[in-house]
Amino acid sequence: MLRTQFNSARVVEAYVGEYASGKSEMAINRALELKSQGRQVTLVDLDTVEPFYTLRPLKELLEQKGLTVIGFSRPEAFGLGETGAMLTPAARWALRREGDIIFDVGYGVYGARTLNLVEEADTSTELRVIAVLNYSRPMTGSKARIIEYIKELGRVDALVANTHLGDETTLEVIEEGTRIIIECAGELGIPVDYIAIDKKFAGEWNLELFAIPVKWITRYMPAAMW
Amino acid sequence: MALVRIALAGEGGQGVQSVAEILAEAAYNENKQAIYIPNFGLEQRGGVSIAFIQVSDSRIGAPKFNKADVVIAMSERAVGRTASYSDSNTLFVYDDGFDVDPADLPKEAKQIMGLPAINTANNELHPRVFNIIIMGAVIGLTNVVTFETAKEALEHKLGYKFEKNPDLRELNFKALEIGKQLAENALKEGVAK
Amino acid sequence: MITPAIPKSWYLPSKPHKFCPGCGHGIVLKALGEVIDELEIQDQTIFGCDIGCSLLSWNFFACDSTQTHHGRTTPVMVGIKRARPELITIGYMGDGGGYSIGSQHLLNSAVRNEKVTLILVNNTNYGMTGGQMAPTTLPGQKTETTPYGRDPEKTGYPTKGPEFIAELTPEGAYVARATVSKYKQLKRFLKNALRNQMEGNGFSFVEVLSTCPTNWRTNAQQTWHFLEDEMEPVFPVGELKSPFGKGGDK
Amino acid sequence: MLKVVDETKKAFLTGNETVAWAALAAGADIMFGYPITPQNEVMHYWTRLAPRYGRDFLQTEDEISAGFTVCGAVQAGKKAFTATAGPGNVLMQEPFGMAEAMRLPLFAIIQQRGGPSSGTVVYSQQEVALTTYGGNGEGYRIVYSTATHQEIYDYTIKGFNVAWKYRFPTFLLGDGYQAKMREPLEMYDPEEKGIKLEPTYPLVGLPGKIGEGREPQHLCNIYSLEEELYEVVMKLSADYERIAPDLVEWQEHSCEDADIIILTHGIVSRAADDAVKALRAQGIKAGYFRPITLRPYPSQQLREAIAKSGAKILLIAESSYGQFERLTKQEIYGETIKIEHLYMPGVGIVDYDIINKVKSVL
Repeated sequence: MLRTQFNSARVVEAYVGEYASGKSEMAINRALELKSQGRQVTLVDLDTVEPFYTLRPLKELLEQKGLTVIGFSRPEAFGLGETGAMLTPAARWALRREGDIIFDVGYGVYGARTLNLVEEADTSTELRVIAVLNYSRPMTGSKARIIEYIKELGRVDALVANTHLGDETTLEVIEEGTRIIIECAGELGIPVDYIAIDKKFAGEWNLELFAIPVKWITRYMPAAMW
Repeated sequence: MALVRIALAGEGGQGVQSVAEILAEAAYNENKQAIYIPNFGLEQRGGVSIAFIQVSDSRIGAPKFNKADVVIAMSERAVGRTASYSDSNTLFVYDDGFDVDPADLPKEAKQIMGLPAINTANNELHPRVFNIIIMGAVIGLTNVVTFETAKEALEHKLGYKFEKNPDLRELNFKALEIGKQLAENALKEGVAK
Repeated sequence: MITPAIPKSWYLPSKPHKFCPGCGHGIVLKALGEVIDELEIQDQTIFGCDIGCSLLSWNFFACDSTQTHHGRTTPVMVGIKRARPELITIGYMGDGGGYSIGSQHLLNSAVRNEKVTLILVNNTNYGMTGGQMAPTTLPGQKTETTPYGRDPEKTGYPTKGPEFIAELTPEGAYVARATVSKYKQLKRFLKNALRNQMEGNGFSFVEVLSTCPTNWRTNAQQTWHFLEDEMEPVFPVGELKSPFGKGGDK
Repeated sequence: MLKVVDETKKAFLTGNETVAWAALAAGADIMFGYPITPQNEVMHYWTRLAPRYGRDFLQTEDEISAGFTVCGAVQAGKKAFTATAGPGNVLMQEPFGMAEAMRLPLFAIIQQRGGPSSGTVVYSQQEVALTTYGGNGEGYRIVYSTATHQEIYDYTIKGFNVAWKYRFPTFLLGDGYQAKMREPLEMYDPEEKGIKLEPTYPLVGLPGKIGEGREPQHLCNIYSLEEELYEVVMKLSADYERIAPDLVEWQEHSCEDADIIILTHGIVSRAADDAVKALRAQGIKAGYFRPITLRPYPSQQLREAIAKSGAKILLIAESSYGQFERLTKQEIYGETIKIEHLYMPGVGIVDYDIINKVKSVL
């Protein structure tokens, strides 16, 4: 897996992964993190398979926080009852925009190939494709399944360990999942960028456990039910 | 006239339903209330076909009934099939040419009659008018319509055939008459027995 | 800035439309709009659309329109035509709505030579619901319900609609297959189809090969490759049956 | 055979996906389906996982076909199922009716969406009447209304068992929210939990040579005479009424001293549960009653809850316009308790909707 060379100053990341693995949550938190550093950030919704939980219902909220959001807002997602048209034209040319670009890529059998919908994604030297993994998701609920899943996904530059059980998440659950994901990353030769943990665990989590940085996540998606 | 309930049963193709229809129409022509409903099971194709006819001066409650005033079984299979419609005041008629297992006959009946309808049709008239003989028998047993109205209804129904072949009219009316006679005689003999 | 000529029969309040970028529906509906203008039938046209991406066209035209249940656009338009023969009825549907759930209606309307015009947009998948297999999905093509590629041994080969409709229909029917990559031909076929209805000759059916990058997961170049090099060999383009004769378009 | 769930484990799933995993764990052999929102991911996950466990799938030309192919497969002795919603549920009433008449162990998952007609693809409880008594029969059906993903998992496994044991079409009635929501649940292998999987057997294509030890099987669902059908229907009814008491399931709490009983089913019962707790905290004596089986309905149990509580009001809350209320009224005919209702057709109901309604009627 050739690591693309990162020479540009800006951050261009696409979050891919299994259905309900936390792609949107990671994309939003990452975009807001960059924004808090005073950077210009565009968040792009590329969720195309029957999006019910998408960042669209949060579009206004996120725009108030200073992000540019490419994606239909809920009323705009016209569809006469269907969950709405999928893709905004602007999403295709997102790479032509200034500043950091964060893609929230939907799931589906094509995995990361959804990025084909973005012009020049295949030739971009800036783009890093990050696969989000939640060990509590059955499809990625064992070492074998994780490795098989990542290989099927297509191009992946890095992993994010995002193990959780929603409201029933415990430190043990996070720890076990993170250990397995790190082992898989080793075998796959793909780096783990960070471990994503709900900020409510900030005081309790033992930062020494793993040599990988932790990012404290604020959960926005529960409010995003279509 | 009180309600008269008639059940005609026979093989598909014996003309059971057409007889019922003509009788109902005749009753209607006499300004009586008349209901005719076929038992259209899957048996239109050669099974036992039953026609339920009811005639009365006042409105008739339901299109079907469990017990009949007159049952006429026009085939051997129809005997067993319609026995259940007979009770203590039912005239149960079948053709004396059938060899009927006594167990198939109704347990209860006012009178069970064997009429030589098939024999009469085949020998004296024509096999095709067997069902018209039966129609005559119904009139003989119930006087549900007058003989004249029955002839008019027959004319109305089969007139176009009679035009083409006038002696058909004569044959049918004769069959009607004989049927009526056979029934009236059987009725009298039965009472005498 | 040159604004492209927008067909008079287009309903402006519903523009810009919501079809995905790169979707073929926009091209088909542009051609149809121009044909409706040229034939001057806007006021008598009743436009029916199905459930699926076609439903995004329910208020596309400044014509009376009706959105039907999935697969049931054909019988609704036949009902309208039988009740009011003077109206021009157009049924607009996808490959799922037309060849799958609506196939019995399509076949029987064809056999009866119903004087309706049906336009079926073939993008080889169920677009609106997230890209499931459709009757026209190509062998080996991945979809949400053929995650390992369509296996003809299990689900058959792509449905060749115009071919079997041409067999079923009597003389007087018009049957053709167009593609969004050949705009002039597409417009000609749509015009012939509607003329066929206007002249009361009989049934008219046009399948249009169309693009769906969102569910094919293709960029612009890959999209045209799939349409022209993968789809057209399987779905030959042309007029299969026409009362107007070969060069018949006036 | 490769085990589907090798160890009992907590997992984080969406509702549709839970159905696919539970069906695999229950040993389902084949799924027939057709795309319709909001149940599509049942097919997406089943088609991804089925090959791995030697199971099968066919996307049929429409829902009518999906229903009848399931009828065929179960007649041949295989565990078959389908999943649908809204208009698809309407189309499937014909095959569901055949399953009722011929005692076929058909199992179907219904993710309710807004109705009537195409309605919305999102959510409702507007398929209660259709799923319990749809078709041209007498409602010989078993219908479980689930509220949580754990229940989706448990009742999918139970649904197959009940269908094959009692031989009536069985339904898991969910909705678009449950279909798409994500929440944790415990996945398990039924046998690990001591749940025996009901054996299956064919009605046609029986082993052995016809005429030598076995007769040809002739199945039918049409009769020549009214009297024949009368006998069949009376027997079906007797069989159904005999097993109903074993099948009835419900939940209730805080009814003993309740002034008002809140009656809900499915996902709305979660909001009702919260509402009762909140009301109790404010000193309002509210009770909670939730049928899990909508067919057969826990009528005796509801009558007892009403009697022992002495409640003055029964508040029915549903995301439809009276379907659940009508179903309830026919089951508790004769009760004199005042009935109030909160109709929110096609829209989610949350705890304060119920709390406000309770306060407005008390």
